[in-house]
Amino acid sequence: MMMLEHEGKQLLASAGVPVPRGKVIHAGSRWVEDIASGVTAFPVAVKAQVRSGGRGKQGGVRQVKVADELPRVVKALLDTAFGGDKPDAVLIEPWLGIERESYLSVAVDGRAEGYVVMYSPRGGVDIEEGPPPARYAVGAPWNFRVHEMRRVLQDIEPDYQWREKVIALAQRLVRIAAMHDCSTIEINPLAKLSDGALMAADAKVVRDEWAHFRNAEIHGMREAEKQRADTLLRDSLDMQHMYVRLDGDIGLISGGAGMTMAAMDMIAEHGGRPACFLDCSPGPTSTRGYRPAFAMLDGDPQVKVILVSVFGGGTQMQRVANAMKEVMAERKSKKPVVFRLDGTNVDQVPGIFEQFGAHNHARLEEAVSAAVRLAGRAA
Amino acid sequence: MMMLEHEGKQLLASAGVPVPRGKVIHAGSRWVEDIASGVTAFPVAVKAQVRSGGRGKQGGVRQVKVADELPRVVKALLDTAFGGDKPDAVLIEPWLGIERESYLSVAVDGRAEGYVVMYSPRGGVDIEEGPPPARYAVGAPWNFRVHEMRRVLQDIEPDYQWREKVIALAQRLVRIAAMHDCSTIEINPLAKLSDGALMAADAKVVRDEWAHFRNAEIHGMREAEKQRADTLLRDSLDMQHMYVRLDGDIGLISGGAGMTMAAMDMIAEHGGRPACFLDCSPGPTSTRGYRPAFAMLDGDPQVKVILVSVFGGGTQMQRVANAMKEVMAERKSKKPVVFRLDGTNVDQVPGIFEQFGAHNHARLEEAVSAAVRLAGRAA
Amino acid sequence: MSILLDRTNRVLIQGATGQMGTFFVEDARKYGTKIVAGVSPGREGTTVGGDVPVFASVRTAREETGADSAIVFVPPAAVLGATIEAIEAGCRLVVATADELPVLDTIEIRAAARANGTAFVGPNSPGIISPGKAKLGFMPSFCYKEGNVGVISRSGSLSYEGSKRLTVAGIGQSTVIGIGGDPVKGTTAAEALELFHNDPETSAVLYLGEIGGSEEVFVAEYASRAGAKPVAALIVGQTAPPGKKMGHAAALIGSKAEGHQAKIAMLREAGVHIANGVGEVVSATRAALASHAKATAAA
Amino acid sequence: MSILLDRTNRVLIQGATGQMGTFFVEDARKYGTKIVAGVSPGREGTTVGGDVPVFASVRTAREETGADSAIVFVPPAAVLGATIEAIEAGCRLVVATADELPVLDTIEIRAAARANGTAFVGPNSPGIISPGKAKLGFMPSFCYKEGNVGVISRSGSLSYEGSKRLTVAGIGQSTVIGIGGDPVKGTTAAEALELFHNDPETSAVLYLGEIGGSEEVFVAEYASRAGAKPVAALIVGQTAPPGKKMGHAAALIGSKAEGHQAKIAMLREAGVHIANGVGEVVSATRAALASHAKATAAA
Repeated sequence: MMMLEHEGKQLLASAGVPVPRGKVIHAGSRWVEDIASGVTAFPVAVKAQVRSGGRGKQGGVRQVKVADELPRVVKALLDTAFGGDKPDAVLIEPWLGIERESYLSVAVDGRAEGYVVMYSPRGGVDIEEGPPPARYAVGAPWNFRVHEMRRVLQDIEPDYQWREKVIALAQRLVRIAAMHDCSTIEINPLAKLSDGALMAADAKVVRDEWAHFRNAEIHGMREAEKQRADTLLRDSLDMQHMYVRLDGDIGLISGGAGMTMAAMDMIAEHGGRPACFLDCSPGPTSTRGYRPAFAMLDGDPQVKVILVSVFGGGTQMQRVANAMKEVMAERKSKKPVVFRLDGTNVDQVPGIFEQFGAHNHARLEEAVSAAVRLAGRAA
Repeated sequence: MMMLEHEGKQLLASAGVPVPRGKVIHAGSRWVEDIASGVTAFPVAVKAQVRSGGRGKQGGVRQVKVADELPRVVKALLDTAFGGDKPDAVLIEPWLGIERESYLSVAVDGRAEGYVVMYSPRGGVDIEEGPPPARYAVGAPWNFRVHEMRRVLQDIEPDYQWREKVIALAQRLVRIAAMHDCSTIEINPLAKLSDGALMAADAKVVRDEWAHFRNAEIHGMREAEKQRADTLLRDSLDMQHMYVRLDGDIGLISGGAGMTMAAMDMIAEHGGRPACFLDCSPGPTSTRGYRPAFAMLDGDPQVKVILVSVFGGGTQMQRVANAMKEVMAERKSKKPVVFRLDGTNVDQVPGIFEQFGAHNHARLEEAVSAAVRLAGRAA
Repeated sequence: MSILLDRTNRVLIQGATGQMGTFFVEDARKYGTKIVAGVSPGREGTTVGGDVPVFASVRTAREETGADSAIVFVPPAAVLGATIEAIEAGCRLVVATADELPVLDTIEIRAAARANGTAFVGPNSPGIISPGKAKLGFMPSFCYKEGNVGVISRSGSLSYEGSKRLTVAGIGQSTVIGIGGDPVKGTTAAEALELFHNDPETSAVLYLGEIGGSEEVFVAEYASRAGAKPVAALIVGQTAPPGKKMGHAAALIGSKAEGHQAKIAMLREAGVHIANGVGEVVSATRAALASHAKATAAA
Repeated sequence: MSILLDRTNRVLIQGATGQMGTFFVEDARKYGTKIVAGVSPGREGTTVGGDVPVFASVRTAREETGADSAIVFVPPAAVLGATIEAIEAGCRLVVATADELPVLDTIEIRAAARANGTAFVGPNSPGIISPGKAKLGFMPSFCYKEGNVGVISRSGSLSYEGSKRLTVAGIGQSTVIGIGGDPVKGTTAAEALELFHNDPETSAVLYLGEIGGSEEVFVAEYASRAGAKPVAALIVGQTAPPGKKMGHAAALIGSKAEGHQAKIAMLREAGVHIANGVGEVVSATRAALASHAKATAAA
């Protein structure tokens, strides 16, 4: 779960990382008075607080030189959509006198068996175009070694005073990541100010949602994420479903991330387009679990047909079949539903399906092909 | 540095430890309105927020059963001194239906080479009277083992469901201690509520002040501690001096904790009484460093004579002597000063002392004896 | 033969008395798995599945029953403690199927497993099965058949689907291992490949991967190695949009290299037999087996 | 002989180019300490103290100069990294004098030192001196004289005072080790006692302790042991109030057992020769030496 820039910076500051002293203006707050009272030194940077990347290239960061201009710019940014969403807030910071921009990040990495630190002497919005950053594979957080990272940076960062500051910061960031269950902390740019001091000019912090049981902030972020969703989706998220909206018309209710993607791919192969990635396997395999999934897809005008594709191990198929029977009985929508259940106790499925006149396709290909056909007919 | 109960509980809550939902009323706030608006369910516990122990036995926790009584009790507690100080605040919490009180703490311990967890099946205010708690020596925080602690508790805690909850909490507390640089987290009582749930009914959390560079909260606590001190002491604390007020009349300016205590003990042996423990060694050994120490003791009516006792290694004595010369020249107070400097470059001291007519005692016994004599004469 | 799991493993179950533990005891024993002990602190002295004794600690369970492998069914917050107990008590194989485990906990468990020479499979994985011998996980038994293809999968249900397709086509499996959908894994694809490489019964490997992460780099590295066994691979997520987490924490395209196209190109370059979609799993595996037969004939 | 430090130690200085490093190079060399290298990343290629070469890493310094012992003069936030570098590069002795070190960092350093078999002295300590041979710390050289009393001190300046008193009285020291004023120590009193126990040159030990903590439990345990060398002890803080931190993080009476009276009673019970105040350090040490002479004569 990605934190907004100002939230991430607050977390970093709490652990002693230098960040600019900023002021947050939330969308919908009485911002004009706030601005007038709070900002005295100019120029300032006004930064849209959004969860999607590429803000800088989309004009989401503006320089404001005089107080009079500030309200107009704040209003304009709060009214602009970035990556589909309007900002939750803007962050106003003193415009930094940056002498140099570097890049530093700490992230969870499978190859490193834990954390990896990445550093590039040149940061900024075009970081992806340049040579890949230097990589220090830390592994478990207590394995961070100042001297190992120094060896990694030896040849790529000639300014040794800066290098030492970067290493000390990397050590701090790895500690923060472990303490606060962050899977990524990216500082880009990491600014060298004119006095040589180091400052996190931007911050992208991603938290590990599964640490919600030991971190009240992460718990709160999960709740807030649900609150941001519309009612139908929220009910589905409450069932632990994993949902990603796509732009097709076949509503896919599936179990397991890999099988869901396999089904998506097969839909495309058959000339159809999935309306979503909706993995229901983490939640209850009962009526209670599937009800909100159907409610959401039934209520989505984009969805023309629903494909239920579940291949269960621990999930027992007679339970899923019984849940389907109940949901189908309750359901008002006339959208066609195609089933393909397989896995543990699948032999009990036909008997249950017979009771409500449903057909269980034996193979995924058949089910996908039927769904694509039905979607085409509905168009 | 000890946190107030409500601060400690907030820290614990942020890491997922169950604490009562409390309401804090700071001394000097418009508390009557606050109370009226915030507390609806009775009875409540009203708890004085103080840094000294033994609050419970001193009547610092009161039960209030009806809303009308609340303002009077809050006011009374805020006006009562505990261990010499009035509370900064009171904490109002729902009165818990406690089925059982246990004791759980995590603390830094030299013998354990790190952290130790202590648990007693019976907690509460009389914990020190009972048998010593069971001890699980964890060591480095990443060495906490659920199964090791289970073995420690096996014979002393027969309720296995409660035991498992306690172990999970201990694991959480060790993690919190390491994450947030706490040297002690003590939960007493650790309450078992009537529904079997576990709750931290009280919390004593001590932070490691030397982690101030990587923890903004600790940094803030240090600053707040200085702010609570009077101006003269604050200047001394700003020089990193370590000060403990005592009830005697010999103001002791010393270097090094062990030597300071040795001098205190020797003063007592000679029939005198030290006015303070004041270790100036961590700060600058310059005029700038010693000036506030003299200012404080000169300004303290309790102090009749000042004894300067420094035995320096890295601290070079000619520098200390020169600082003394300057401070003595500036000083307005007529309180007598007795010197005993020894250590690196002590051979240069007599020459410097000659310049302002001071005498450097060769042995601590002589200096102490002179100081005690002068204090007696001043009385 | 097979990897990590065969008829000799003596299995203990942590969290044996819960719903999942109870289901597993019955299902796995039916398959032939030797379940010798349960571990449930506080429930020691009882039994599960009729006659499997329950102990207070892994150490006692090992001492009393000779258990040498563990499967963990406890809530996410308790997985760290339970797996490390099994690892430090000297189990040679520890399987944790749990999802929703903080990645930091996986990092700690993996470090402990490494330090103790334990094979750790999981988390967020269906477990491991050596068809015809034993299973440590929830996979539906009827999907598998003993044979000579090693299967490695980042996804649970996809491994059932893939294995069933092989089985139906008459292609058996030596071992099917679910390495899990999290970014840090108890057993990586590289480690699983190495185990299959050294298993005489395995002739070829089927790798079921997905977009996101860098696990497939290992697969390509292995496949390019001289003397490597032939590898077939399916990478799902061709239609997944970049920057979105597709269920698994690791299934997120964070850079071009983590996308479907780049992975397929890299694997093809390394000589891996590519399945375009789950429908081609059998044909790609057949091709791998054929190339193994050719290599064996030539040798 | 002596413990941990003698004429053979080849010393490198981390943070060699700072003010403390520069002072130390001059002072310690004057005393006979073999300073062979400095380590200051970014300043490699320069020298300190005229001719001591500076390197970018401990590893290089060791390779180039055969350095085997390190003393660390870096700011508190950098101590963890610097000491662990020295430990993992294979130094046999690492001294960190720094105070204001978070206790968690000490815990980590101690764990690393243990894992690597390194002796770690500090933090919040004046260091270690083996009179007449070498010093690794800031103690004023004139206070010491070669001899057969091992001194262990929780406090820096108190160790200067105590040692000087011994020296003036004609009693020399084998080694004087400052174990530091923090609750967790690189070398504990127990470990220092063990080293002195095995040092043939040491006839008796003077322990300079204080109120707070449990270090003195070790001292009593050692003194009660059959065949232990005689121990004299001073515990300062008789007049310290309970519940207040007396400068050192560990000097805080948290329970009765940590008070002056309880410690003295425990030590006396164990047969330790007690000094009542710093003025009796010499007489208590004399008593310990006399009891050693008696024991030796009897043997």
